[in-house]
Amino acid sequence: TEDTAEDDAAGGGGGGGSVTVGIKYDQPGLGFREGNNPPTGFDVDVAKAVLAEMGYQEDQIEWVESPTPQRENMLENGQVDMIFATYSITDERDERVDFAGPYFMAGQDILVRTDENDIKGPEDLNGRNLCSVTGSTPAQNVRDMYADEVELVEQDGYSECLTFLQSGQVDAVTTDDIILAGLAASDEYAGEFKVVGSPFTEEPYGVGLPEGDVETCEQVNEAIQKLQDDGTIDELLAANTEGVDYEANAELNDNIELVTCGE
Amino acid sequence: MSTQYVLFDAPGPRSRRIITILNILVALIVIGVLVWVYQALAAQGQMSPHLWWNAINTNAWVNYLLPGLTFTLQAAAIAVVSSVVFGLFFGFLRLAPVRILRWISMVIVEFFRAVPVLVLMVFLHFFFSQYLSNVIDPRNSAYYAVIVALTLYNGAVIAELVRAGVRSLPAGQREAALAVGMTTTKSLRYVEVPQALVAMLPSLVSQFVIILKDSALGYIIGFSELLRYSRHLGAGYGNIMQALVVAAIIFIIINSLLVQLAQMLSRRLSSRTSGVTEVGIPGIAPIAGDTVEDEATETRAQAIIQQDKRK
Amino acid sequence: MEDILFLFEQYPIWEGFWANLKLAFFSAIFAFTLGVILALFRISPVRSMSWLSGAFINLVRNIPLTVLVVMGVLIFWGQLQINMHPDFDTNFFMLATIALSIYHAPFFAEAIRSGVNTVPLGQAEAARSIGLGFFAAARLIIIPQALRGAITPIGNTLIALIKNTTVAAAASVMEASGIMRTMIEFNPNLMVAIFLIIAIGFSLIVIPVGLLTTWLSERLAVTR
Amino acid sequence: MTPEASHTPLVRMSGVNKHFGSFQALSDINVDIPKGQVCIVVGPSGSGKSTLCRTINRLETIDDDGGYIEIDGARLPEEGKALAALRADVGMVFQSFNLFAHKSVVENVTLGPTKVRKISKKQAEQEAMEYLERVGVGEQARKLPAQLSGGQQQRVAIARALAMKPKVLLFDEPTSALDPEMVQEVLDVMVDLAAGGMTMVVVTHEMGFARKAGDRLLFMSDGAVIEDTTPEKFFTGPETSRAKDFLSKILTE
Amino acid sequence: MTPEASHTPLVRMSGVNKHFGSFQALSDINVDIPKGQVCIVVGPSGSGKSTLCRTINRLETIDDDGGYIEIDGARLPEEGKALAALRADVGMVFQSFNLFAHKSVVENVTLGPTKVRKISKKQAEQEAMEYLERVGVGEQARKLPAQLSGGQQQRVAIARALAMKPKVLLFDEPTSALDPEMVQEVLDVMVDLAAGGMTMVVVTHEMGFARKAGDRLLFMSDGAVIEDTTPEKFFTGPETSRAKDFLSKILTE
Ligand SMILES: Nc1ncnc2c1ncn2[C@@H]1O[C@H](COP(=O)(O)OP(=O)(O)OP(=O)(O)O)[C@@H](O)[C@H]1O
Ligand SMILES: Nc1ncnc2c1ncn2[C@@H]1O[C@H](COP(=O)(O)OP(=O)(O)OP(=O)(O)O)[C@@H](O)[C@H]1O
Ligand SMILES: [Mg+2]
Ligand SMILES: [Mg+2]
Repeated sequence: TEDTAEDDAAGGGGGGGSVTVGIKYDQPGLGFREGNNPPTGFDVDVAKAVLAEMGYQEDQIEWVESPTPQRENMLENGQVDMIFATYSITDERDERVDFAGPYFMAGQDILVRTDENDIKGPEDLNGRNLCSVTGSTPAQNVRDMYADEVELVEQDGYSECLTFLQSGQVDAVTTDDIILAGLAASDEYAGEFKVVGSPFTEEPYGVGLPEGDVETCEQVNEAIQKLQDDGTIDELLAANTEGVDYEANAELNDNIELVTCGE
Repeated sequence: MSTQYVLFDAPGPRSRRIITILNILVALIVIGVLVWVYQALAAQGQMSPHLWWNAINTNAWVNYLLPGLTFTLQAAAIAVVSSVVFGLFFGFLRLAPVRILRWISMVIVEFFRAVPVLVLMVFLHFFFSQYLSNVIDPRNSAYYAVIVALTLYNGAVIAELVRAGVRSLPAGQREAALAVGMTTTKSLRYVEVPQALVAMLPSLVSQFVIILKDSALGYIIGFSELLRYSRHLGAGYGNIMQALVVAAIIFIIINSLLVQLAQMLSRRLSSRTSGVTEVGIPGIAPIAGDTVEDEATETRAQAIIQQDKRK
Repeated sequence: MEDILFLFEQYPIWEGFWANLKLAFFSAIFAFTLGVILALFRISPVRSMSWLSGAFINLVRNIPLTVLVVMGVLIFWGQLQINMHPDFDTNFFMLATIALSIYHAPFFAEAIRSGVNTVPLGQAEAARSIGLGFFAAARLIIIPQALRGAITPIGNTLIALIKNTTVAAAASVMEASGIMRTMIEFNPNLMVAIFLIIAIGFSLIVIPVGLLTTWLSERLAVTR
Repeated sequence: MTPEASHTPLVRMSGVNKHFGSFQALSDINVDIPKGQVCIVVGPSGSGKSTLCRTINRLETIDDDGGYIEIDGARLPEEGKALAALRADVGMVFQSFNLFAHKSVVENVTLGPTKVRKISKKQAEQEAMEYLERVGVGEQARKLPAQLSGGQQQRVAIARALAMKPKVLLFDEPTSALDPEMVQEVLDVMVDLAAGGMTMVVVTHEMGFARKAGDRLLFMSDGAVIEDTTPEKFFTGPETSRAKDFLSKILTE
Repeated sequence: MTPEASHTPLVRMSGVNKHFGSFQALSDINVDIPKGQVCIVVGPSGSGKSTLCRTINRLETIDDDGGYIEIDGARLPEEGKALAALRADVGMVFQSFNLFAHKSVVENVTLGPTKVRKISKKQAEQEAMEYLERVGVGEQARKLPAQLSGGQQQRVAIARALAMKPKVLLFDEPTSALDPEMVQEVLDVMVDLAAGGMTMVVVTHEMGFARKAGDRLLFMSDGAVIEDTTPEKFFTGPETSRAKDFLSKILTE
């Protein structure tokens, strides 16, 4: 997207050695960016750490927004070199792009208004209104597997879903627990929402890469392995979820198995 | 009561009373609706000052609105220039004495006028990032898709304006030029085209309004223009409504200024051309059909060119 | 060729165009009705009405349609909680229809007004001078001539409206341009063919409307 | 100076003023036109001739300062049905004909009688044909106005006015939009009408007509009537210097 | 009937026909106009006066059936530079003035000389000012046409034609689009030109002018010249019944 035009103007990204990284711009705590300020969040920090392991300085990284529905395209078209954007590894996506990682295991969960007591899991969503993001798996998951009578509205970003949830137009927002936690913790909505707290899927967050880029994949995997082993990833997670009532699923995260590149 | 209404007679005392009552009624209704809207919004907590303030404070301008506006204006400005070039070129081609040239340009112009701009944009976006990634940085493909789509569509509209501009000149202008001994080319060059261009100016300016508005279609293909930036603003501060309202107001202000410029030009220039400087209905391009059939009935001016060339 | 047939089997192309046509149909009706009201207000001798209509026309005309559609979803539905239908697909179709109607109403209003402006003042004066009252003059003399003068601008607006139904994509309505996008995303190798299918589809809708308008306006033209 | 009428004048304008914004188009007009009189109005461009003519059937309002206009003894109504009814009694013929462009010639003539006077369509048509014959365009009855020459159109316009059986007919430069050869055919019709006793107010520069058919001549300048005399006297010996000046420009041949 | 000229006529039309589709607008026109002659053309509307005038500088083509037009002994070229050069020698003044709307008055006059005759801008302007003074609009030189009255515009149009130093000047109803008070100022200029020996073809209904300045008068009807005489004779004793009919319509005062 064109945010890069502005990045160029701002002088971001040095000569030959620069790398373009797709992140979310609108997910506080994961990937968030305001204007030309440096982006923040867990994904961003992991990306920096991984790239540091691969020998890139921070000023060699160009950040680009990669909204959920456009991620595969951006990789296919060469708009980005890699994507750290709450990118769950799925078979369907694996057909079009390659993944390294995962560097984190999230689980899909549900966000509701604090005073909502009837929704305890995805089964309770029949006949209720659910919001999610265009082109993302979670919403389809819920409809296909738990509640075929849910009314689904898809938006470009989660922030719209939150406003809908706040105003009562939807009863629940679904996506990965860590995203929901970040959203619920933001200043604007402090105290208004709660995460139901029963993740019903496994969402392995991978690093999106162009199809066939085995070399980079292996480099990234190597870096991730190192960062997991030395506890950096846990530290980064803790730093980014500070003050939020959120516990990562320890069982899954303690022994992550990395994908084999080039399959 | 010096204004004349086609539909209405000059009012007498009873009509004047009715008018006064209606005026009061309308004022009350407008005030009522405004109060209602205000209360409905306030009930939603949407009127709290910090939400609005966050949509117009320095942070909003520096990080969101101005960058977004810059991209919007930049894309629109480039599209304006390039569509004028495209439009002039194909417009004159449509007046060319060679039939096949007129045909080719007609097909091109009609095609781009019939296809929705958004469809063009979506296609070009994919096309650029797929096939032209070594020419155009794929990260900018949405930006270029917006510019090129706007150029093709508006260029086609301008091509029609050019043709209509030359056609709308009274035949007398050409005849007078011929009568002082100019050749048809000289007449076109010194008399007709200058006047057609002058006559077109106001319409060109109002075409700028269309381009500016259509640049917001880029939002749908992910071009970060004013609308997308203000959505980001709203996302970041929980004030989507306020942010979008501010974006809409920015569009309204810029476009109103352009419309006023167009109207001023149309008044100023009307004495400088024997063409028609009317702006028409800004925002709507003339239809496809009315040009297809024109091809058959050549313009009077063209007939004279042909006449001079023949025999 | 087989690829193209495959596209027609695999993707709801016809449904997509059908959605555009439905959007166009309903929006045209609402926009025209609102346009007539705006036009009547605009040319009425009641200052406040004509001012109100003028203000509405000038505001709406200067806002991009995309902004209106996005506002419809995010503000009208999302914030103000105005639900038109419990079924979300229908609801957003209606929202898009409302946004399209509001956006095009000013253009219809201006088209009608320009039609009224084609009627020379002398026609109204002649009608009055033989003793026709307001309604008789309007019904017998002015409106019949004004409508004929308005055909072309109304046709222009209708065509713009048809093309603009693609913007309903911004309200998650599945229509031709959105389907085109999905198709290209999954069949990038057929990109040009897909574009041509959609482009020609629109031409086939739009050009006949243009020809019809021209034919009507010529047939019914009032020669003065 | 005004020829006195013994009974109520058909048209009385008394102390009439008219402003367009701050510009005064008519100033203190006092004119009585008795039944049967043919009153010619002349004057330079912009002197208010058209305005005067148009105030008589209230196509222009007049200033609300005590001045008034009466038709056949009754105040000019200000609006509504009464005004429409009055206008039906005051015929008007415009410089630019103003035939209803989308109606045929005969429909132009029958429209008023059927819709205003509520005469049956059949009778209205029969009468319309008589009027059309009388002005010499009977054969054109089924055509559209645009298919007629200017002179024919103007004669249809006169037939349209006559079909309402008006008490007075107003003409605002009825021949000045016509080609020279067509002027006479229209003037001939008007001379006939005058001879038939129709009360007429005619703004025109056709001196031949004024002399032949006019009973009275008003010379206007800057919104005021500054000579109120007969055509003969006016053309042979204008009294004011403005009238002399005006005549010297017009009479060049 | 035609007054014989001793040497080559400046304009010779011989056996000229002109069809618009199947409609014959000119039929068998044979006219020689010697140098210095002022030839008036009159006739009813649609009789072909404008067409005749416009064929002389080939704004209308003529039928390709043996008829021809010569200017100063040379056949009218059919196209290209030669035609343009000829048109430069034949001035034309239109009913609707047709001044170049985007150019000032003086630029209107200099455009031809500079772009066609390739005279220096300075000299062209000096000459233009002389012509503009001569027609009495020297003070308006810097204005745009739209800022002038009709009479002034038409005089500028005459200056524009004169600036090309034409051999013959064509006028197509030069005063019929003018308000009555402005007719005379234009006719005065034309009378001067005639007195100065300019060869002129003038379509006009202004009898005063025709009598004062005209050497010869052609009366047209249905595309043919049916009387070729002098203005005096024509107005006092027309020979054909059509001319009598025409005159009776025009001469009403
Ligand atoms: N609707 C109007 N608004 C403002 N001024 C007007 C209006 N109608 C007429 N006038 C002005 O009133 C004056 C008298 O106009 P009017 O048309 O009566 O003149 P006239 O004598 O009929 O002239 P002409 O011979 O040109 O028809 C003119 O100066 C004109 O500009
Ligand atoms: N371009 C044209 N195409 C078809 N017919 C034409 C054209 N120009 C003129 N005519 C016809 O040729 C005839 C002669 O026209 P012309 O203009 O020479 O008449 P005129 O004597 O100048 O009349 P007027 O006094 O009305 O100017 C008319 O019947 C006219 O309709
Ligand atoms: Mg007048
Ligand atoms: Mg003519």
